[in-house]
Amino acid sequence: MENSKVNSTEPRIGVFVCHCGVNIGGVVDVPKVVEYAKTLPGVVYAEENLYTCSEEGLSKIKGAIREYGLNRVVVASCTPRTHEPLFRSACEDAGLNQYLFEMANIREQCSWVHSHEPEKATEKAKDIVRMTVAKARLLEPEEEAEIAVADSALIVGAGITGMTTAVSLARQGFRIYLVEKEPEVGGLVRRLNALYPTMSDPAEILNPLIEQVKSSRNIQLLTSTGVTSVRGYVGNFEVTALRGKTEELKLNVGTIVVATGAEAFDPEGRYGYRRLAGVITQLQLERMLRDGELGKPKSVVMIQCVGSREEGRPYCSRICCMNAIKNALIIKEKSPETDVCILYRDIQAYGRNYEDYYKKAREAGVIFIMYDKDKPPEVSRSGIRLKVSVVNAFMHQEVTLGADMVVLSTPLVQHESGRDLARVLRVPLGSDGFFMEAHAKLRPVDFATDGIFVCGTAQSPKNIPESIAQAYGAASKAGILMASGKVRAEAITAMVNEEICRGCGRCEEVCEFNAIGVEDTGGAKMTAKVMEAICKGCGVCAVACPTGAITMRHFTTKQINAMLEAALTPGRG
Amino acid sequence: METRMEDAMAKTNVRYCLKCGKCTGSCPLARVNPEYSPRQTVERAILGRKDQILRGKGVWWCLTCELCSERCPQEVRYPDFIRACRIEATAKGIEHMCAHGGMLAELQRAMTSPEVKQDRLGWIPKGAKVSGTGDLLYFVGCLPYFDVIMEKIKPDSVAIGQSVVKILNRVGVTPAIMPNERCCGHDLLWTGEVESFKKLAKLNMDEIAKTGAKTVLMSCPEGYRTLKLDYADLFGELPFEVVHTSEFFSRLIDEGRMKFDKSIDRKVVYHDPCRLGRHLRVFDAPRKVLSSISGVQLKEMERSRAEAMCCGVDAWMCNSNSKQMQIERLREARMSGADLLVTACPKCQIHFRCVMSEKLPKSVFPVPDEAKIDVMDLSELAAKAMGL
Amino acid sequence: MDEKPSVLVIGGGVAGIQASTDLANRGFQVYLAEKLPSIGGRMAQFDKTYPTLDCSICILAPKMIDCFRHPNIKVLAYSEVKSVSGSAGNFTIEILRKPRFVDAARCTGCGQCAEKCPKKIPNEWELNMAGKKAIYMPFPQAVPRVMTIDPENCLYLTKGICRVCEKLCQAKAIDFSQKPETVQIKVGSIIVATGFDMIDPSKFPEYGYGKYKNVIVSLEFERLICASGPTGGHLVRPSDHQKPKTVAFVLCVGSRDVKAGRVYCSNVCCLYSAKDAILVKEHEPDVDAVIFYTDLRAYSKGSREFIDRAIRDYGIKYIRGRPGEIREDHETKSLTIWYENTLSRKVEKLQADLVVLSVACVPRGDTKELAKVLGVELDEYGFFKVADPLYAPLDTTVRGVFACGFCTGPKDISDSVAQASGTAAKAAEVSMMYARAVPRAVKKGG
Amino acid sequence: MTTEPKIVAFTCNWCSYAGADLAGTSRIQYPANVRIIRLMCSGRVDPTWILKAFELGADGVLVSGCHPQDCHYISGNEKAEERVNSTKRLLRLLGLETDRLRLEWISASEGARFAEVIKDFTEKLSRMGPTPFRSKRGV
Repeated sequence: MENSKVNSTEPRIGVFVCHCGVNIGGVVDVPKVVEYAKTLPGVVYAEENLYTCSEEGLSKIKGAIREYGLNRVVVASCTPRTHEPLFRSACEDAGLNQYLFEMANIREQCSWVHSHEPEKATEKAKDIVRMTVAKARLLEPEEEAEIAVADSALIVGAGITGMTTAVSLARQGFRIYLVEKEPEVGGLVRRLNALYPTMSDPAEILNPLIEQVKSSRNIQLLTSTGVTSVRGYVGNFEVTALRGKTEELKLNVGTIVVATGAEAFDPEGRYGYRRLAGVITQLQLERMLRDGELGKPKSVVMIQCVGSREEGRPYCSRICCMNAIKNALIIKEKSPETDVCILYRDIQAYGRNYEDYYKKAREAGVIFIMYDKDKPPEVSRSGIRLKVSVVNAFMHQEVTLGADMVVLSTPLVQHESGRDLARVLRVPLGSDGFFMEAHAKLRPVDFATDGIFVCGTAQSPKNIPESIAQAYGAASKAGILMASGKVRAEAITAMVNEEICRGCGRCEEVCEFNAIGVEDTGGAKMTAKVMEAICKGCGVCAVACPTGAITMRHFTTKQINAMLEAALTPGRG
Repeated sequence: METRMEDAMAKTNVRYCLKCGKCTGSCPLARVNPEYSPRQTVERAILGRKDQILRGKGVWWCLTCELCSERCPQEVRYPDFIRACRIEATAKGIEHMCAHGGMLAELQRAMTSPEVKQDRLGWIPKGAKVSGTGDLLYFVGCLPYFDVIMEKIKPDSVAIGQSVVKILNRVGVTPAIMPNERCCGHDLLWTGEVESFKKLAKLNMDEIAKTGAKTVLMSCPEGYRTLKLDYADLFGELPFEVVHTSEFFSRLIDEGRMKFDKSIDRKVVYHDPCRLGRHLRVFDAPRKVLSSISGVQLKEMERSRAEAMCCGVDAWMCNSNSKQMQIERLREARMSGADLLVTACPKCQIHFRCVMSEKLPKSVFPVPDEAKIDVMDLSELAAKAMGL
Repeated sequence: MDEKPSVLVIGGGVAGIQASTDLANRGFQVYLAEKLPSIGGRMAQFDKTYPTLDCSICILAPKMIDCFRHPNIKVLAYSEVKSVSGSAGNFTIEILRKPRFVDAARCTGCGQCAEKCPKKIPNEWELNMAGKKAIYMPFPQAVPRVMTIDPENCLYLTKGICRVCEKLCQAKAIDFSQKPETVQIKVGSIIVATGFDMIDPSKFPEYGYGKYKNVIVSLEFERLICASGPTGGHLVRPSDHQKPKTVAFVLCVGSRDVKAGRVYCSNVCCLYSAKDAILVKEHEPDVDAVIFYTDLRAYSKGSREFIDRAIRDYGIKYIRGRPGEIREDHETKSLTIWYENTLSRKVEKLQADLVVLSVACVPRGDTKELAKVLGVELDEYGFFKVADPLYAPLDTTVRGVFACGFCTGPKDISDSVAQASGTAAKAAEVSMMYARAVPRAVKKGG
Repeated sequence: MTTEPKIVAFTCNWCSYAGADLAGTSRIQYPANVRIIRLMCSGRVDPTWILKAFELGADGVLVSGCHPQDCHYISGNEKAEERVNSTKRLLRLLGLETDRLRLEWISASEGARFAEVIKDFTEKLSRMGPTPFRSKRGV
């Protein structure tokens, strides 16, 4: 392009020093700084402005670039964190690559913090300008590479969450491969009897969704299918999937959404499960209720936190309390004279709807007894019935309850296929075994790896509305990439000098984003290759490199060294 | 009115309990009696430990002061629940602590007989204008009896009645007073004897009807609550209005009919009786009366109005805990900087005077001097300020 | 008239910012209306976020700036939605832009004017624990970085005298002639993200808020412990600015409370108070932190582990019991908390120098008016009612109007952010459905 | 008295540089002897630069990044910590006080803290006096 020619020639630097009203000018001797700037090597033009960021100031920059053939611009004013983009676009307007611009922060980090020491502030301002000019001399034009993003997505898991994401993305006009390892869609919800807090039949929500999935032209549903390998990066993933035992499928997609859900923990050996008849899990109870096999038990005891909030599984599974309350209410409704007692640790009736629900249960006469982790309930057989003894934490009294049925509330846990997928995608699992999002607060459905997203119980236990909200969240994130059809990669990325690189792989070890890796470049030579599309430019790899083969664009070792020299040895300017 | 624990559980929101303990953390009794916990009583009820509750002491300890229900986040009406338990316990013939060796209860039971002909008007001041009938009936309550039973501490309860009558006459009202007025039944009701209560209520209603009163004036908050809420609960809407002296006086002040020409130069603090305050939400009227008396500097206790602490006794069921609470309350009154404690309940007054009159070896139970303070009824102070 | 499909987002908190950025990134024209002079919402007021103890403003500020600078987002700060007509795919909206009396194009946010402004007023963003001037920047990281004049307090606007700011502003940004203006926009869908407020705890005389200086609410604590807050992050109690020996946190003040009309659990208090208690320990390891709770609701990802850490690593003391009352010692201004420890079944009292109340979270004060303007229903608590609590958590009762974050009920930041992105997808669906209404829109946007 | 010590500060773009900015917006004063070099992440700080800074006559070097877990790049700050520690060992071998190299976590909301650190560091360095390199250069 036309300006790259300009850039390649000898540095011709223009320096613009801002008064910022009295904010800088009131402390720093701006004219002095301007005069000093003119003496610096490479500087061909320098001027002062009342407000460089004003329309007038900006047009002066553009004018000077043309008039004096500037190929580097330095503005000495406020912090780049707020104003750099403004000045950069001014440079671009004048045909100068935006990375040939650099800022000297002489307000926040000079005049405002040394307002009582004008001389020192002026000296410091000169130093800062000198450092900035030193870096500017070595600036290179950079381009933000554009990567095409295929407008197709792979969604792994066809439960409520996966299907919701699929339908939303299909509605937005994208091609969806919806992959489900089971022969049937619907996931865990398919096995439930009713859903809280509305007590709806799962079919009410599943059937319409399945209908939409099957009828959508944009969705290709692949059941009994597992993902075996994924190569490439955001926009261009090459996915290999295995359908049934034999049929291998190759799919090219722009984005991937993980919606693999979770499974219920198996309480083998706890509270006599599989040993004492009548000890079952909530899932088994759901089936009994659905098939009308409850009968008229005299008393049902439910035990919460069976397998959660303990060594190895310290997390709370979020949904079990409400689920138990739901089933308790259903039992009370089907057979009012049945005593239902829930042994719990803390009732998680959080948020807008669930306290009300908990209240309903107390109203219906469901008994809640809190137990202490160190004094868990004991279940034993007494005659034809079961006996549960528990210490009521609020009364310090042992309560013994006869029970015809003991129902164990077990947590959701990651399943094997989820762990396999994590390996295939090279995305992390948290200490709780669930998929780990990029940021707990602000990026709940993203992975650190671009183009791959997560939602629903694959990320952590969640109820249906929460899973659905995340499903749409993931749909939005994937939709953004596919809608624009491209992503702008960071311009500030790692560069490998292949002559120096010995392919030791230290860089690969330290990169959090799988953005650099050692590849065989033939002739027994291994070389680190940067996947610029996903490199975030932190520079951790550059420092890790034992041979100094890696440096960072726009923050090159040469540039930093120049700044150091300028900072510490005025003489050598 | 619920008479069985189960019925009460539904009606008083007991099932909604969150076991948060705010009730017990608020209860003035629980602070001095570690065995007592409303929360645990409720939990027992939920767990169906009926016998434990009905035979336990806790059910009788409760002051029914409503501080717990005032604060309960789930609106559990604990005192009403307790009352139902007491009624059922009594019906089951379960023995319980009784007030003052049962003397008052005996008197009250005696009054349930239609034949009783009381001679209880001796206290009416000479020259006072009273009548057998009239628009306004002054329901005196058991004041004359108190003076006899408690004579050791010289409660001079009738002074309250005398003040009320004088004030009424001064503002040109000739009150009706019933020669055969009976105990309102409050104490029997709250100690579980619901049948006797009903008898007394019926007899009083008939007597009141005879007077043709449109307004019934009460100087005793317990009687006030009993007529206004419990009689209404029994007989439906009452054919007359029930007002407390404090409310009546503040009305007179509004109408400009009640004038205080004597200045009372004292620092006064007002103690809200539970039944007048929390039970019936009368907080402003008594304060208004006090602040319209010239010279009076009105102070407030840390815990006042709906936050007020109970005087420590309900339905005369007094015990060692009551005493600690009374001292705590009196200390608080003194802390407010006041030198005169005014209440609007003859019983509160008696309980405070009682504890201050006691002499005990300091080692056993010191009654600190800072807990000593003059106590007076609102009506008496009002009368004084009117030069009566 | 822009050809891109367009969306109105109401509320510039983290949820509104997320929804706006998502939609803008996929080519929508977004109008972000914020009532206050700066975007950022509640999250900007927090010191740290749980369970990662991220510095709240540090992770939010870049998002605020990106949002403001996005070529597809028009941030209408200091503005209110006045009227809405039309239906899904084709809404017409009138937005009132309040005058700042400062020319946003010229103001550099240098703050000179505020330094010289003679009129000091309480700073409600700092919950009145600090002051500000009648011309002010809401907070240091405010976006946009434009000063605003408070018309109720400006000496010139109230008394016709002063104009000091005008004289000394070299950027000539002060403009007393500014009038309220109404702008009209057309959008395909609307996203509501108005966030939350807190109930006034003086409804609970037993806790003495408003009467006792050293009883504060948790949002006040966030500012108190924040490095850029009124005390520079020094943990001191309001009465005497001395370091407390014991700080007590009282949960469920007005939450799970029928009397307060709030049956629901406010959802975030258990965790943020654990976080606050940890901050106490990190600032002053020798200060005791005690938390009074009813049920410990640590259900969100990483929360339970966070609480366990608070207890194990920081020695935070948890007491199960809702205090009955709090009383002040008039000399020392310290507080006595009366409570039943429901696990030891003992009635005890705790001496604390600072008490922090976790009060119930409620909808923003002006939600009713907004709901009327939008024609959507509210629930019995005044939150925006969702079309179905089970399978339509992001839809309001009006097609094309979506809601996310706290305004449909208590939610933590991650749930709010996930929902915000969710509503973005919903809005995208709408624009596809009404593609015909805005012909080139989809190609442009998509 | 010795001349004011020279400090070079390497700050990450997201937390510490923003913290230094906040010191400015809050007008908190601190000594004018620090020269800040902005990097994207503290994980970019190369031990070579630290040594170079001393060799060129710096009396102290500050490396400052986001608090643990706050790193914009997930774990760059942890890497920085490892490297600063190993560089300190080098300084000891060189006979330099290891306190001349300082690592601080400073968030974007800790303007006051940034100023505090600079003040404190300056005092400590003045007490230590100039480095042999500095006298060698006769600066």
